[in-house]
Amino acid sequence: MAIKERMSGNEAVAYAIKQINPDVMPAFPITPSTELPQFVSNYIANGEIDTEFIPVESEHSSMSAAIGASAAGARTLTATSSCGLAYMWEVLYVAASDRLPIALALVNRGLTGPLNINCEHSDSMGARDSGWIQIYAENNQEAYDNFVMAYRIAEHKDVMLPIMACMDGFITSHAVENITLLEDDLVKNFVGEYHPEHYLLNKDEVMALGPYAVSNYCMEAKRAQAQAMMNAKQVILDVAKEFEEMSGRKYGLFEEYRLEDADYAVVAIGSACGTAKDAIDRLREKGVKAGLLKVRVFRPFPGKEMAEALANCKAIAIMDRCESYSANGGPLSAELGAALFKNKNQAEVLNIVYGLSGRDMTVEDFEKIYEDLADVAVNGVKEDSYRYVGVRE
Amino acid sequence: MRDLIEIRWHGRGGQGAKTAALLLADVAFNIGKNVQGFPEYGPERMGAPITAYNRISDNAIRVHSNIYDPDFVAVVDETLLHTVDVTKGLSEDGGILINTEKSKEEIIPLLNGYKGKVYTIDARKISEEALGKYFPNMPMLAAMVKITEVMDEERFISEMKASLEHKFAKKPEVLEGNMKALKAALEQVQ
Amino acid sequence: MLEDKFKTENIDETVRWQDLTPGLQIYESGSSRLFNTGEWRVNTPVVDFEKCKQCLLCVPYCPDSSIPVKDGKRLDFDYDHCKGCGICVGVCPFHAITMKEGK
Amino acid sequence: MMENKFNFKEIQERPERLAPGHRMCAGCGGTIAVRNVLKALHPGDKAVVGNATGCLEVSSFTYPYSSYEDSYIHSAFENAGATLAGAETAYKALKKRGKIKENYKFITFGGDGGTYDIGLQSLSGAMERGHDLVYVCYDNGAYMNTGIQRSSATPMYADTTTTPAGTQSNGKPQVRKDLVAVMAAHNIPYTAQTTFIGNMKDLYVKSEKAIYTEGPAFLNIMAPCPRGWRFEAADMAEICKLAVETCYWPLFEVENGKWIINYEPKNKLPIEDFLKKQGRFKHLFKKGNEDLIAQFQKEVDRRWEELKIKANA
Repeated sequence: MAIKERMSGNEAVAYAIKQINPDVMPAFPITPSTELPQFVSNYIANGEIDTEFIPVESEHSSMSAAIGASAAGARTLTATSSCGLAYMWEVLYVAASDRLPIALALVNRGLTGPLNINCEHSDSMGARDSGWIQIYAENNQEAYDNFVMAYRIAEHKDVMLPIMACMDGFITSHAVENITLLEDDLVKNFVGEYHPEHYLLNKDEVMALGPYAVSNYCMEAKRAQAQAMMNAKQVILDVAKEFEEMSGRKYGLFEEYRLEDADYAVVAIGSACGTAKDAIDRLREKGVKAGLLKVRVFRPFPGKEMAEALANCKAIAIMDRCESYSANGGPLSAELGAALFKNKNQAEVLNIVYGLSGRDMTVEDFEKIYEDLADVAVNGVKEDSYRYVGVRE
Repeated sequence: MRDLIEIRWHGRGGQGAKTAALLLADVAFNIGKNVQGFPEYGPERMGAPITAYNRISDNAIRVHSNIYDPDFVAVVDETLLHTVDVTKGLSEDGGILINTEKSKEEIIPLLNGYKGKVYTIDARKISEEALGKYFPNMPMLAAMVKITEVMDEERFISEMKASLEHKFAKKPEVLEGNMKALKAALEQVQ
Repeated sequence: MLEDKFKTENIDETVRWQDLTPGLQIYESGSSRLFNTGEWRVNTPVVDFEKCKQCLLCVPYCPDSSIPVKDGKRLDFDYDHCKGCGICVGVCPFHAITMKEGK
Repeated sequence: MMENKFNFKEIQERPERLAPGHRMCAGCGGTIAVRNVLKALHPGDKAVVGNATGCLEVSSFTYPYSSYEDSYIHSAFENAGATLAGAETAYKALKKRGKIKENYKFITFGGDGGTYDIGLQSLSGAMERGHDLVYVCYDNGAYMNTGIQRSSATPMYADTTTTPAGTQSNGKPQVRKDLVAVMAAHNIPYTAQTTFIGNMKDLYVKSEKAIYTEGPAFLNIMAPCPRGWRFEAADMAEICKLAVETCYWPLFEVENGKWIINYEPKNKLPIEDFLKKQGRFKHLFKKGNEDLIAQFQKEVDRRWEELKIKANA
């Protein structure tokens, strides 16, 4: 039965990769995802898997080679962080519009300026409109589980889109924690063999990929791609259900923690959500109705579903571990804010930027946010709703 | 053991403070605990001061922040006492372990008036005697296990033996040296 | 089997998004044959088979693959695709190809 | 590898692997290069063709029309090397796992923009890692797709839209990058330079060698662009011949580190003969610019002599 282990997030994802034994992995090292190609190279060097690893000369080539490999019919993955993802940016769009189910293990780290190696979501958020499915993990367990589910979602015939499985740099990728792993056979059966319908190396049918398309075709192609992203929502839920039957671990588009009767809700992504849960438990002991909505799936964006889950809240803090320099808050704030409006939610909303470049987020920080929410619920948002937490001022 | 133990390690890049934190997480995991072991990362290189952390609990650990009010602190390199505020936030119900050849009396004045328990160990001497080389990890690990009471000493020794036997299957002399260092540390920490 | 709607001959600029190939992929060889670039031609090469010695030197120089060869002999131009560039005129050692004005 | 006999007629009769109906300009040299390289695939052999963004790509796979008989992939401008390297690696992986039985060859095309410049890193990586693929540069000496901007393959003094000849400018100030030497420095098994000469034997033989040599190979094919160079398309063969006879574009190859000159003109023609056919060099023939032609000649001579030393000829 389930295997109790302790490992870091990077080890956990590498373990999932080992169990899946994909066909091809091009990668270029970048902190904090470097361990992933290292682990895979070691597995190969010791005959534990027979994936073909391509030690490319850059991340641009990493994604380009992934596109070539996936188009050729190989189950393909890569891993990167931060500037590496930014360097892939152009070709991320190509992978998605080519409808190639590549998996990318993203270890979130801030984009440079200034140079820093710590956790931030500016890398994946920068690629949020590239057509990739994005799933985020709170901890090593979720990073592992998400990767096990990734190909099932990406390769589904109604989807056929690349998928980014994200975890927080260092906080998740390098921290050793307890984890429950699945047996190799279970994972292998769950993920299954990859049988693409069309591919370059199909002896019975040629394929041409990546055309120039005039305006009269391009918009239709993008509409079809948008449909695939819409379809992904149900597929993610179906795959999660099947995963739950196998593992006992339940996943949705997002997680609600003590949200049902919550007056004050925090909406956040990633590792800080665990810290928020501790804060919520403390506050609940004091009678404060605090809750959390943890976003797991950012693309496709479950706006309506989240707005409905937040329908009874009096005040909501939407937390972005990312600046978008819109002078109006981060991307989650913008998108969820729009969804709340469309759903006619009446809550007061704070758009909070936190945790940039690895700035720590403590239980006490969350307690203060809930205090602020209680205040704005009564008195309304007096100052700007766009705020920073954890910055010296 | 308390419900949740939080530990902060101070060392220098390359000395193995991070490894010690991960080893402690390992042994605690092996006896069924929920654990966290993580370093604070930056571009620090060999010799620069680094920090690493442990959380050990019987319950699931969800918090993902650094540790600001540790129960215990381990200082792998005593020269850090002059530059790093190693007792910052340290609980006075807990304690601090310092790797030094100095006596407790010599060390206490360097601890900014810390009122909790102070432990010392000469990990260099133990390591050099047992292994012929300076690897402070093993003695520091054993000493921390004893101080924090994460598990009893016998259990610790048997767990470590099992895991090192696996790791050094082909190097029995290394296994023996490590075990010697662990036992010596349990005895000598004061 | 390839669905009919995904065959190049059935794809044109009136097809709705649901019926275009996913990712605008194409699953047929050389389907550009269906596109007549011969319409671009301003001047037209004409081969005089009396003068042509069937050396085939014109064949590899044709950018439009419009000089078919069969049984060791070149046939007449593929006027559906020949754009009338005139390279073949310059290559022919026997002056067997001339350009005629117009299509 | 074994050299097959060059049977011109048989080769011309092979099924076309670049179908007509593509939308390259009338008289395009790039297309001539692609057709002839693909002809060197032995009939029956399967291939995957790659392509960098450029004239060729936007014209030969304009949805829904593909001109390729074989499977084809284009992903972006600067990554033809990496993209095909990925496909080639997938082939290795799937073959190893028994999912594919057939043999495939991997050939990718890029213009000089996608090859010498923006795609150089991706190309270098693919060559250095030893993928079994051929990278073919159809070198027309400028960014033609975007409208004749200079590239690092543009010859000195050429009038381009970003190095226009004017009262204060003689055209491109710099000399051409020697990309074949750069590729040879990767110590790959085969690299060669060619163009359209006579019955295309040189191009055919080099393409066949490149395709059937195990490991990475690079071909640099001068593919004149009538529009960008400003000459009549009918002069295509003549321009290529002059490029070779003036030693502006020597035919040579580097096989396992050995430099070989494939053709040495008996009477090396003056560079004017090549230049004067092309509108892009028109300004060099204005009165008072004689020294520019002399400079050009000097550069051609220097490179030819350097090549001869490398080839020990």
